[in-house]
Amino acid sequence: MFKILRDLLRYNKEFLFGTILILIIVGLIVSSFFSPYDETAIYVVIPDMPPSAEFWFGTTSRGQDVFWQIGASLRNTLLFGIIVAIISRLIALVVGLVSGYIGGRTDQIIMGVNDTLGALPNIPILLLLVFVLRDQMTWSMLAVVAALLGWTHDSRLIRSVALSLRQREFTRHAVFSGMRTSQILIREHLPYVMPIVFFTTMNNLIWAIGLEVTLSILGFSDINRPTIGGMIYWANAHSAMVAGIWWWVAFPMLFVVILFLGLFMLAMSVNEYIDPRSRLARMGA
Amino acid sequence: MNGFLIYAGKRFLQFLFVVVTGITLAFLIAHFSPVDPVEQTVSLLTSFGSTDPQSVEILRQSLRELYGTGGPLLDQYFTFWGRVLTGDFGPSLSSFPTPVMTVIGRALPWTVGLLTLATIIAWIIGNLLGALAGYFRNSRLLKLAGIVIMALQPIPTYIIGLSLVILFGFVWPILPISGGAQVNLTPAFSWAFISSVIEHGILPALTLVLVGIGGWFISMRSLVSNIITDDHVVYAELGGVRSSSIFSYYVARNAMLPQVTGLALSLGNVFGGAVIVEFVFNYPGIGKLLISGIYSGDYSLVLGVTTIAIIAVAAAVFVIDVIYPLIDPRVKLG
Amino acid sequence: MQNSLRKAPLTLVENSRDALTIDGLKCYYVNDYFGVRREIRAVDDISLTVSKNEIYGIAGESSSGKTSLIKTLAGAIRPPMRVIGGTVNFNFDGKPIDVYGEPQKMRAARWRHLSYIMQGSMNVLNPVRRVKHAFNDFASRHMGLDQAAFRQRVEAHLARLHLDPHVLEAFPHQLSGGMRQRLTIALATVCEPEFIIADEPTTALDVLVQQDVLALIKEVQTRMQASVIFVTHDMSVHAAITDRLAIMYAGRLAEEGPTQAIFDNPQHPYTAHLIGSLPRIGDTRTRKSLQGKPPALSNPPSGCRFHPRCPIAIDRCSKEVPVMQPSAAGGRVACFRAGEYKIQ
Amino acid sequence: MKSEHLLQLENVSKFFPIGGFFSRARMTAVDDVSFALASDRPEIFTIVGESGSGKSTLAKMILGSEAADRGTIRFDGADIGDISSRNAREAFMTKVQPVFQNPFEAFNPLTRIDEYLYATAHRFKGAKSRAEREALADMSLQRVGLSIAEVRGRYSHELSGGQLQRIAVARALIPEPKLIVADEPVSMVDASLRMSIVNLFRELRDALKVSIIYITHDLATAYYIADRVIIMRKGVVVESGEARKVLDNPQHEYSFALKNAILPPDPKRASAILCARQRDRMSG
Amino acid sequence: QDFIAGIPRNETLIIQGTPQQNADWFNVWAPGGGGSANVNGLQQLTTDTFWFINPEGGPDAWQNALATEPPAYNADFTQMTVKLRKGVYWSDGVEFTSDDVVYTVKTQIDHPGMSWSAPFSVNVASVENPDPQTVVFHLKKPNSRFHTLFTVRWNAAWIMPKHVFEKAGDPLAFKNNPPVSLSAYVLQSYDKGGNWTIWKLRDDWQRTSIGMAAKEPPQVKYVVYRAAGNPEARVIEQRNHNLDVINDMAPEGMFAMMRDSKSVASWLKGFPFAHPDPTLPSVLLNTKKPPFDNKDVRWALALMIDIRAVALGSYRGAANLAALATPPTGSAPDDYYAPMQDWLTNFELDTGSRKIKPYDPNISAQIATMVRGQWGDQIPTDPKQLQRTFGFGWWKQDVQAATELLQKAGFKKSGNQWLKPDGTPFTIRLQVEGDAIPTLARAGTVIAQQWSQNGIATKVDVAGPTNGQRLSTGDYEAAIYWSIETWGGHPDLSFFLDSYHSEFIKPLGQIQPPRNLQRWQDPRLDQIIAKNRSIAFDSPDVTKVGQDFLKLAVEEMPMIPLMAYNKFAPFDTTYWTNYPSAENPYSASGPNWSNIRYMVTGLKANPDAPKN
Ligand SMILES: Nc1ncnc2c1ncn2[C@@H]1O[C@H](COP(=O)(O)OP(=O)(O)OP(=O)(O)O)[C@@H](O)[C@H]1O
Ligand SMILES: Nc1ncnc2c1ncn2[C@@H]1O[C@H](COP(=O)(O)OP(=O)(O)OP(=O)(O)O)[C@@H](O)[C@H]1O
Ligand SMILES: [Mg+2]
Ligand SMILES: [Mg+2]
Repeated sequence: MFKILRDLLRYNKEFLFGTILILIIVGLIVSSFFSPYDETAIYVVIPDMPPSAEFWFGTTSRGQDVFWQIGASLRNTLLFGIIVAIISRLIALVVGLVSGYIGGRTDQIIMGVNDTLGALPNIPILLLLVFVLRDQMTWSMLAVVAALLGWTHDSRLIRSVALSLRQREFTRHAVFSGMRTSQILIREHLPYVMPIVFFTTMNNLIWAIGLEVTLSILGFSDINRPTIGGMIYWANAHSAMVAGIWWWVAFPMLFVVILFLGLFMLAMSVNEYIDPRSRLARMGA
Repeated sequence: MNGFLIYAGKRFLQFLFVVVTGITLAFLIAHFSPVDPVEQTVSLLTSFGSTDPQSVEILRQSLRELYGTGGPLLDQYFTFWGRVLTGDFGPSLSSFPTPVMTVIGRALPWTVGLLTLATIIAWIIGNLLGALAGYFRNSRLLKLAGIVIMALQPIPTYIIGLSLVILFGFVWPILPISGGAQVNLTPAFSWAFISSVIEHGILPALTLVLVGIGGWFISMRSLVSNIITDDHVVYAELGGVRSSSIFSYYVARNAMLPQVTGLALSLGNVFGGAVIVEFVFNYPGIGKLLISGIYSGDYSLVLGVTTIAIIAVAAAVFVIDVIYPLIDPRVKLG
Repeated sequence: MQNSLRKAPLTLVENSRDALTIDGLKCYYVNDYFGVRREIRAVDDISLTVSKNEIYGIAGESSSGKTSLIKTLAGAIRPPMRVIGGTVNFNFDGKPIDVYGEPQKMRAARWRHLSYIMQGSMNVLNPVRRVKHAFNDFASRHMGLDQAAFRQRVEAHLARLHLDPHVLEAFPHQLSGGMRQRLTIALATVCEPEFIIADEPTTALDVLVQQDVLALIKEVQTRMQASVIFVTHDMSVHAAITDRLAIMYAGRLAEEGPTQAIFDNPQHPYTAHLIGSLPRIGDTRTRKSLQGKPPALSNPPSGCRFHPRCPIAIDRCSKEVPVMQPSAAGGRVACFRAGEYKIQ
Repeated sequence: MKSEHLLQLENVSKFFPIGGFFSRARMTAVDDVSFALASDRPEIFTIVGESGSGKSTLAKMILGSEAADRGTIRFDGADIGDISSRNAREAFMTKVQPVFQNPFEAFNPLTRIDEYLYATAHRFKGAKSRAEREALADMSLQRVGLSIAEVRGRYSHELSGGQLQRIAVARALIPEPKLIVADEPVSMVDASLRMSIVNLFRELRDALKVSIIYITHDLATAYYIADRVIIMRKGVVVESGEARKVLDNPQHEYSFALKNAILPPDPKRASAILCARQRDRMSG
Repeated sequence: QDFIAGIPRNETLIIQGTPQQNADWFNVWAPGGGGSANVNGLQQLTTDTFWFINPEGGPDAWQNALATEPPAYNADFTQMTVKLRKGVYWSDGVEFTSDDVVYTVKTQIDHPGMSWSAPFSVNVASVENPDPQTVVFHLKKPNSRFHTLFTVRWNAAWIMPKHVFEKAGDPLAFKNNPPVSLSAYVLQSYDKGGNWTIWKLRDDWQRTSIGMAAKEPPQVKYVVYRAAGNPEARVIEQRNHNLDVINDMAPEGMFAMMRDSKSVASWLKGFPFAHPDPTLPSVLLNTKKPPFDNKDVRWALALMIDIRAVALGSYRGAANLAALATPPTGSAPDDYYAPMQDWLTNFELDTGSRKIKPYDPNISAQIATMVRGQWGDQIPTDPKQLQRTFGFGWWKQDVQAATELLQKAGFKKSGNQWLKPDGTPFTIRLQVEGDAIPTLARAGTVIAQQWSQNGIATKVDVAGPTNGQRLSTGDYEAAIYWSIETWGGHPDLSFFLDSYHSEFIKPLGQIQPPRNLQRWQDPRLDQIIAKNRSIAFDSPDVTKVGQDFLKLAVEEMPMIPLMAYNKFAPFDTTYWTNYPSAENPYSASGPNWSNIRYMVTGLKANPDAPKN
């Protein structure tokens, strides 16, 4: 594991750069645990201060230090995104691999259900659900719901790879070798879909975070919890953009962009690393 | 022909399945909405006036009868299907008694027009740049474009929209920032109206395009970088075929096919509305309608919008499935 | 990478009978994956010449570097492949072209003078365009004909190959493998080039179709008096079609000579083994198979690359690299004990 | 139930739907094929035929990976179409094992080779401990002239095609099957290694009394090792019988054409055949 | 290109409206019509009824519209006679008469579901019109406030055009498009998409009640109601002179406008610029849910609040504090706040261990001092004026007293968390509506923080559109909303007070009729209400009864009044001047108020406006 990291860092510029960007984010997130202020507390500093030596990223009209807010917000937003991504990836993997492996009628039925869910317009359904469940809709619940809506496309991608793997001789060979289905799926097929999984994770994260922001802006989220969407929500409630408090919006956005550029670069380089083709080339095949 | 019909028939069944399940789901969710449309109307009618409690109770009773919101769920469900099949979702409860279809019908052209155009533009630009970036991997300019697009992609729609509003409405006020067309223009096939619609559409469309380009760009770039290692491309290069032909006929064209599917799907999604963009630009579209429907507990309206969205996506999938074998010469029916 | 090549001294091929001269050609795959750098020496110091109006065969087991050699000749270098050294000179119509020194000229010569049938050439046609476009793209600019005349020419050419003109309107997937193979041959020959490079053009085909295709290539070659490099691992095919034959082993030439001589009197132990182990109908004698495993080109054995598997290897074989030298059978061979190994 | 036939095919057919987007035609991949292998006398039974003649389809049906659309396939007297439970399927697999065409494809390049051997030993021979599995694998490998030491921890790219194919055979031998179905086992193996596999089949038949269905389009190797042969064309068996007899003296015109199309590894005769062919083309 | 096609900009007033989902529906008497939250000018510019009250108060607060004089009741308030104006015409040329009034009442009684059907059915036994200018209502039971049904504060029962509706069939399904106008403007055109509606001055505007009252001809020829999008867009539109009247915005936006734009006018010339609405944002405590049924707990919560922080957090200090349960706007400062200062200052609260005087008359002055740093001489120094902008006083934050009160109520403190008498932690969910009223959401977060800091873990709950429903079903613990609204221009509190009677209180879970959302029940309260019902609207006793109510509300603290609802509503003076202001409060100015018609007709064209 350590060696892989070292290799990646040493030989892959993208990975290095991505790591640096992500380290910035991680640094912010970690530092948020040492924040001098309670992350939900308001009017703890002078409001509306532009960026300065004392307040690096300025302060909000709610008297919060943007720097510490961003740390906490990134943490919460990212946590949300990651949970969505993990759950939806797991579903997509199971559905895609199983459906592709079994094939035939079962595959058709699974994909029928898959497409049905995929055809449901996400935003309306989600808004409805958030609205209906309002009180019960904690952020973790929301993450689960979002995850349930965000996997169908990716499971289809995974399935198409699985379907072609099913045709390959090594799969048949594995069957006749007496390997169990779970073993075949996890040990034999999984490595081939990992690049897709990584790539779609990126998109899923972007989507999830976008969702968080959208819901916040439409006023559907928990305003007590600092998140990126929450910051924008409050900035809106204080007309920050027209009042000239640009730093309240600009810095969160800057770090979202940094986060995604970093994630994207990491995903790209890790993808290359775990891509079976590249792996084989390294193994000397 | 027979085989095609059977194939198309199967797809059609799937289409029906998708639509029925989707609508049922939406129906159930919408009916568990905690907002009671009657209460919304009551509170609207009483919020500013001096109304004595007894009258309010009477008003509530009569509205309940008027809206017909009582009755067991199953009955409502079947009634609802009856309505769906006749394309009539009944009266909108928040715009009583105007039919939901009329309300939607007014918003639909705006959303569809804006989103269709923006989707197509984003698709074209994203794919073109993506294809170029995938093909000319060493071009500095294209690399830069790639980075800009990558950086743009994670920015939430709202922020992009708002930035454009501030930029082109405030800092350099050259474009209208709100509404679908100039005030007091009657919709007509006149240049005045059309140009005004276009002018008002620029910023929302630009937002959608900026948001939409990234996805197309990335997928196209990776498609192209795979395709350029394909034998037929390598061979054409060895055959001295002109770069421009290779790019357009050998690379782009092959990469295009999956993207066409994607385009159809996103066009299907158009009916879901661009909630945030319409919200930011006060665009008189279906996304705004949906939000206000949800807010007012007008489930007839919400269901109407959702149903149309579901049907549209399912139809897009269906059409693509049926047409795909015709546009991609390689596809055989399995 | 072309810049790094030293400018080749212009070997005077003018007026000579040689259509192609290769000198000390080295071509490696250089991979760099996360610090693991690997050089695969797929073509390692190969020199040979091909004459006009000759079918020159290249044989060798899988991964011995046949395709790599051919790609190098055709100037089809794509990363991670890199030309490390050596020269490749064609002689078209008395006009010499240094493949790596004169890329412009080379580009102009493609399809006009030199055409190439890739390995797996059933898949080289663009799957989403009709076949006729391929002819337009590849050939029409060399012909200087208007559309109608060009079309006529192509149809006439196809007719010679027993292909119906309507295949031009088809998509590749609508044609059978044999037809596609014939089409690529038609495509490669329509400009009547003087030099054709063909990599395993018959391997994926039925025996019956294979014969057709071979006959076709032979026919085209004869008519155009062209030079052909023909690569396959199928010795029977070489026997049927080539004039001269080179045997490759692990990126190097092991032996070269007139086809008949190679079959009759193989000099290199590897060649001898190859020829000896071919099963024939009507012959059920037990044949010994060659032991061991082909060497990894990323880490080839020292000295003669065959020595770990060679039944008659001596000490010297593992230390010194044998060079190609004229052999008793009228060709060249790279072996210290040439001609000594006979298969029972 | 003991049967006199190890394997018995009766009028087996298989159809595939084909499109042609606008057609609903189906093609007959295997058409009314019948033959039987005796249970007491092991033999190498060869199926030859050009590409697409239905050989692989037939092999898949015998292995139970595809169901026959018509006719019955019996193994040891039991209809393999009736195998449905997991256990029955496993029991069947201990008796019938495949060897695939492309040794590089048959082993997942990302999986260690020995895993296949251990999995087979574990599943079909009930080998619990690692040592037991290794022992079983080694025993089998020894039969094909290899040893576990050469294989342990290796990946497919670290071995030659011939070695891999022998390992594949060794793996198939672990459950001590009665029948091995080898679909073109040498077509992807280098000429120089080919003979080692073919020779191995002969040894297995003689030493282990395993019957082998050897599928190939290479008439020369078929001639070299087969006891019996059937020649297939477009799903139909056009000729069958004792191998040498059929190949020395083909009766059916297709078999004849096939035999004649083979180019001998001999420049004079080969170019003569080619010239003849060329003349045919000119005239035809 | 002009912002508006085909209409001269300098004859046009552009007002912020709301998007019309149902744009071609102009039947204000049926649900879904412009009478509700759909603000498009319909009820603001075309309808009319008997009387208007200017919420800003003043000597002319009572305005006769269709009536020529105030209502005449009989002695026991069972009969009301109204005299109508002569010479008022509908915009289609038909004369307005008492027939229209009778028709309006009868039709609505006959059609439940129409907007004013319910109150008519409850109150009216019969209605007759002895002559075209007289209407007599016979009431089912005595009601001294029956005329308020026809008295516009924001809206009221509008008179229907009999000649139109007679022919229309079902009045609930009738679109009334185009609407016939009884006031000075008529429909010019509208957007089917609902983004704008344009009204035009009637040629015969003199033949309306407002025309007869006007001193000069109205200068605004066209009124455009347009949906101008989100708050940022509105600010930008006004800066681009495409929106003359904005309804409400965040204080920061307003301050930015005042700072950056020369052409903006506001209610108050200097800070805080805002217009105080006659509504009273308060912390509503659900008195039917323990422990909020305990007066000591309610008082403890009030004393934990530092109102200065709330004022700064919600309004950046621009708040008009209210210690009494009536908005400190319109005539209330004169009627109630000023006279009751002494009482407030001497008010004593028993904390269980001692008596304290919680009122601090100087708090608003302190806030003024705090913001003076930023706004300098914009902040008045004259104490009297200070009271009008920042309010009088409020309760001084007194955590110690709160602690004593909680202890008196049997609460215990464990660490920094109060435990209820049953030993469970005392936590509160403080409900706010959210985006729709951002300043209150902001106040909520500040109060929640203060309560939490003082040992009562409080979470802010954004209820969004479910707010109204949850308030009325009692599905909340504490909420920031208003349960008190007044006429503004009149001391009578019946506007809300009548509905506070215990006869209307429903158990939790059932829907509580509007206003008494905290379900406050008290026999003393019922007595006060009964008293108020029995005296006439203009009786001098009204103020006295009002004061009794306010005192009771202070003692019981069923809701904690915070401040007036300050509305930040900037006007653009590029084209129009003479907007109402604190100095010249001649009319209400909110776009959704029907009283805005007096502003529309009172505006003056700016002579310096750009020509077009
Ligand atoms: N793109 C590549 N990257 C790295 N190594 C390669 C690449 N292509 C080929 N090689 C390696 O180069 C060596 C020679 O390959 P080449 O394709 O020239 O062999 P060949 O003789 O044509 O084999 P075959 O008969 O299978 O076509 C092999 O070891 C192969 O693995
Ligand atoms: N799953 C399938 N679906 C449709 N057609 C199939 C399928 N499998 C095989 N076929 C068709 O059945 C015919 C017989 O195929 P099969 O693979 O058995 O031939 P083969 O003799 O093994 O050929 P080869 O020598 O190329 O391996 C072919 O025409 C093939 O296209
Ligand atoms: Mg090759
Ligand atoms: Mg096969």
